[in-house]
Amino acid sequence: MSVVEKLGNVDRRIIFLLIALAVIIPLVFNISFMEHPTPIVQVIFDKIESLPEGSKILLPFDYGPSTAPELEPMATAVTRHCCKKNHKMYIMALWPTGQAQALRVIENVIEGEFPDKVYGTDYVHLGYKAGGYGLINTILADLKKMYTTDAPGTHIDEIPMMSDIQNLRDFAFICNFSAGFPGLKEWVQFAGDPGDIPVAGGTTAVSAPLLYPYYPRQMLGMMGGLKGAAEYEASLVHQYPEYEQVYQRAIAIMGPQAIAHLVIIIFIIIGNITFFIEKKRQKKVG
Amino acid sequence: MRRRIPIIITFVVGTALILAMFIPHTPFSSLDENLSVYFDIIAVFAFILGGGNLLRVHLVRIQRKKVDWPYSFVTIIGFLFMLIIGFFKIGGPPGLTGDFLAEGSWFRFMFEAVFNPLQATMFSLLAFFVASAAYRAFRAKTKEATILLISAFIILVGRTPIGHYFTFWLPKQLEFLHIPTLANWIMGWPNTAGQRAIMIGIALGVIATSLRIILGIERPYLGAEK
Amino acid sequence: MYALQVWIGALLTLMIFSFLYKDNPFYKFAEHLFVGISAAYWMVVGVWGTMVPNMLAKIHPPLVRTILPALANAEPEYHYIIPCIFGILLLTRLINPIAWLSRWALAFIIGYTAGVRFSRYLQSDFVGQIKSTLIPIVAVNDGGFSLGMTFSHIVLIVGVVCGLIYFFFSKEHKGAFGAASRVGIYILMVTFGASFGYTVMARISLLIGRMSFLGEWIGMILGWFS
Amino acid sequence: MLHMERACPHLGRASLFCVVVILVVSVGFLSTAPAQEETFEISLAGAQTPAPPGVPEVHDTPYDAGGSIIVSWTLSADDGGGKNHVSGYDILRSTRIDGDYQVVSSVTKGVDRYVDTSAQDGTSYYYRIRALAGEFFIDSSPSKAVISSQQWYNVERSNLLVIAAILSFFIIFYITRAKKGKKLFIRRIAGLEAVDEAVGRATEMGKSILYVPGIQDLDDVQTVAGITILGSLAKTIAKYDTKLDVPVSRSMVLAAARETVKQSYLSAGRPDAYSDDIVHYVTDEQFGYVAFLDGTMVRNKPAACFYLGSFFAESLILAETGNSIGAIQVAGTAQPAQLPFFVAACDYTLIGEELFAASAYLSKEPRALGSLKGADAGKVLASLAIGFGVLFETLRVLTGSQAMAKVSDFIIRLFSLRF
Repeated sequence: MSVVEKLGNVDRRIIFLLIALAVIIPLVFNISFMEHPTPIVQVIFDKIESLPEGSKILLPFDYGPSTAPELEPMATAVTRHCCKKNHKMYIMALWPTGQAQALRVIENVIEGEFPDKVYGTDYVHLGYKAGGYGLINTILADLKKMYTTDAPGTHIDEIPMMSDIQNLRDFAFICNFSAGFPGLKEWVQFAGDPGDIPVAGGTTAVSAPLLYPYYPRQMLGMMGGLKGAAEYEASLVHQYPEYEQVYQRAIAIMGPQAIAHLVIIIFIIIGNITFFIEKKRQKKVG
Repeated sequence: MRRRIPIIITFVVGTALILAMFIPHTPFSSLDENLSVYFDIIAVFAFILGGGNLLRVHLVRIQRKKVDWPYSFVTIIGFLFMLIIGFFKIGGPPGLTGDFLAEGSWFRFMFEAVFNPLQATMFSLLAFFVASAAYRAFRAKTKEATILLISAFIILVGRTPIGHYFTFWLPKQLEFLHIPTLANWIMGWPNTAGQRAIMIGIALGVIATSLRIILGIERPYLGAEK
Repeated sequence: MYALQVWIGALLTLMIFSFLYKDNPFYKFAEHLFVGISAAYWMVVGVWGTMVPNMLAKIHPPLVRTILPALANAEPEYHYIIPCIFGILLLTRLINPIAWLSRWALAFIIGYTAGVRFSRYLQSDFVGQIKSTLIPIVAVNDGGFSLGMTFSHIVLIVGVVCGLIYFFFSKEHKGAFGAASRVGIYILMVTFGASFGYTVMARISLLIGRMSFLGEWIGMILGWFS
Repeated sequence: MLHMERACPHLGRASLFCVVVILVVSVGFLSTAPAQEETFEISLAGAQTPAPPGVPEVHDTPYDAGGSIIVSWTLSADDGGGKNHVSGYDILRSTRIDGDYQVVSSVTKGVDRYVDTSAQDGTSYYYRIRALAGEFFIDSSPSKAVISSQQWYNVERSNLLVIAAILSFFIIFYITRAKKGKKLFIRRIAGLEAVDEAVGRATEMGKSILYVPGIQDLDDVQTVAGITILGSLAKTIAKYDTKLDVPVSRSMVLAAARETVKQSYLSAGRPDAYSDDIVHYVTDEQFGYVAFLDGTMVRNKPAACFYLGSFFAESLILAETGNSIGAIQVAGTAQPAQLPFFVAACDYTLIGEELFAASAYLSKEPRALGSLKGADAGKVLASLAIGFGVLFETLRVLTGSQAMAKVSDFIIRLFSLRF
């Protein structure tokens, strides 16, 4: 059997093993690189940075565990930034799994890193409501129609920071973390466009290319996948050097990510070389 | 009556919502709001329907001893266990008050220990299949496929930090060939153009389908009963 | 407790990964468990998060006194009976003789979807996208002519129009029209290449997420030994 | 078309004019009623008291369901400049100009606009803005009176109404025509020709054909399109006497696909070659289904594989296995994230709408054909709009002429969400 044939008939499981190693080895050796923020991400950072202290920011968590490796770093970085700037954070979820994901960020970032933040005046967890885009449509007109209580069950009128919120138009900015449907697209269609509210957010890399047509007119900015998260972290570190010592998850993970990309590209190239050699030989035979 | 009433419901609801877009006056504005709330609530019944269906399918499987029927017990037991600890907020705040996902509750524990790793791992399997397909299937068979792969290469390299080290040495006049710059340009211009053409096409499709449904030319809810 | 959580998670993760070797009982167990747990999770979240506060508490507030005391003293709003009825109709799907009643609820859901999607897709994805494409061919930057931007603008405009031509079915793609359609498909291929790159990126990220979780687990085991 | 688009805005402007006149008259009438008093309430005179904000401008939110008033003001001189110690503003409201002002809401510094959505329709209100600086504060002069009301027609959306009407007209027009039996032309679709070619090759090689109609249920139009194409494919297959294999993942799809294939074999005159085993159910579970398909492909080595319907992550597993056994592969889906994998790994791919077009072309179903044609009309509209818009935008940049700018602005406004 020739080398070409051997290469063409490699067992799938060997390839599985190689890609696993391409991820594990850089992870073990902690390989990481410098990040340079692109404008589409920087604009979100600048928005949160430039809003006056105490601005009301809506943070919808529309993802579940399956995409958390991409979206949790973004949610962490943005929430951290909002805490730093003393913005009021309103956390909600269109995905049932989003409520649990939001809790992780609240516990780790807000309660963990900023213990002086007071629930009800600095941040509130409104939780999940059913309806998807129907829910966005409802709260665009009247938020308290659906959100009669927050997630732990307190009456909405007893929460100080809810007193001057009637509907989505009362928010200075909506920054969403979305894994698909319903997600950032629906926030643009049902909140941003009809309500004239600045919308931006982070999405999985899968849906990022599909959302580019909304940028920059209908959607302020976007963090696409882990790379977007890493860029946001880089902006944060740049602005607040005290975070240089803090573990930046997305930046750390971008190392293995880059190596795995290289391996995939090498696979495609080898695959195509064998394909062309094979084709040439068949032509000769034929 | 079985056929006519659903058609009337669809027509009234759909038309009211479209009119509400142009008529802000009551009752249209409040109709839009209330219908949205109703929709949100009915969505929960759809979850219950999903749970009920699941239970039925797996009970039938066990009853008829279909392929892999013993695993259906795993599904049913998992389902019922999760349901009970969630509905009774076991281990959570006192009584039935408070958040069902509160720290320390069994439901939260099951989410973190079981649901979370299962869902996350399910999706991560795909990375392996992507790698294997990259090696064995993605071929530049046609001109179209070649363009696709080249564009994919630029993105794959350009969207990682390595892209920078590939071409940072380029002179100023050729800076536009710097891979990260090129990757950003592809995303911002040709990708936007292509996605926009697809988006406009899909929008027209959605508009046409919605219109057919509202006017009763299309009746998906009747077909779904066969 | 946290250690237990990590252990369960790690074992389930490995069970799913075992599918990569071949389909086996461990994988089947994990898959079936996942199906059951997730259906229950959705139901619990839907009922506690939406059905109780937004329907039951509205129709008859004293009903939720032990669950959401904050809402127990509100005035009842009887129109919330409507989604309740539709929701119950939806559940008739599970009872064969009266399953046809669920069509009424489906008719509501479909009518609502058609109504809102008609207007939102028209606004954001049709009208909105056309507006974003209304840009000059010649781009001026800092008061001077910008060759790079002009090229980008041309790519965008030509790309969108040719993409639309590719999806135009009422005319044979011959001659100049055919040429435009070829350009359209090439632009679409660049777009797909971008999507391809991004999707590969996403899958890899998820794998890294799982691997670092397993790393945490192994770290925990090593920690016990040292 | 362009003529129609222009006709409506005039109507829009006329009604807008009426509303403005009524508003101006009523506001004027009400605001002259009470005596204007210029009193500032200064809590604690001294250096720390900030400069007062400007007199608030108030007006009823236009084209809404009522209950809403827009209040705007010029910032205090000590906000962003001067002593720069203003921390925020309170918005005060009263039904009398001379007193009884209550705080409606507060905003942070730098904000000069507030939409009060707690107004009662028909009540006239006065507003004052209070600048806050630590324990010091100062109020602006009261605003004019303002009344909120609801309107019957949203003039700002006239353009959307016209566009919606045009699109709806074309869709309904073509559906009616198709129903009347009028022949509607649909272009040749390359992927469909590949289908026949693949069947031919499978027959030559004496191997089977695998057909996968996606993993979604019948309520997904892509599945329906997949089954329609299966129907026409089955006819050709029945004639050639090739073996067909259709594993499905939904019981409703099973019923529909069996019916379709049976019909095809009947109309091809080969009812004897049909058996219920051709279409069979596997499992609802996504990866379970894929594992089964994978196994079947490796064992039976079909000559051709078709994947037409709605696909998710399994797309690339299928395409990869098909590739490894050297089958001709034809795919088609409208799932945007899966299309790239099909294009890269299959021989032919029906991209998005092509799948629906192919199904409409084969089924000759009036609804599907009419919608397709209606959507085509929408694409013409979009292309024309882009063409004219770009032309005048370019002329504006090149000539700098006012007239061009006006035309160009008008076209852009036509496609704005607020006309």
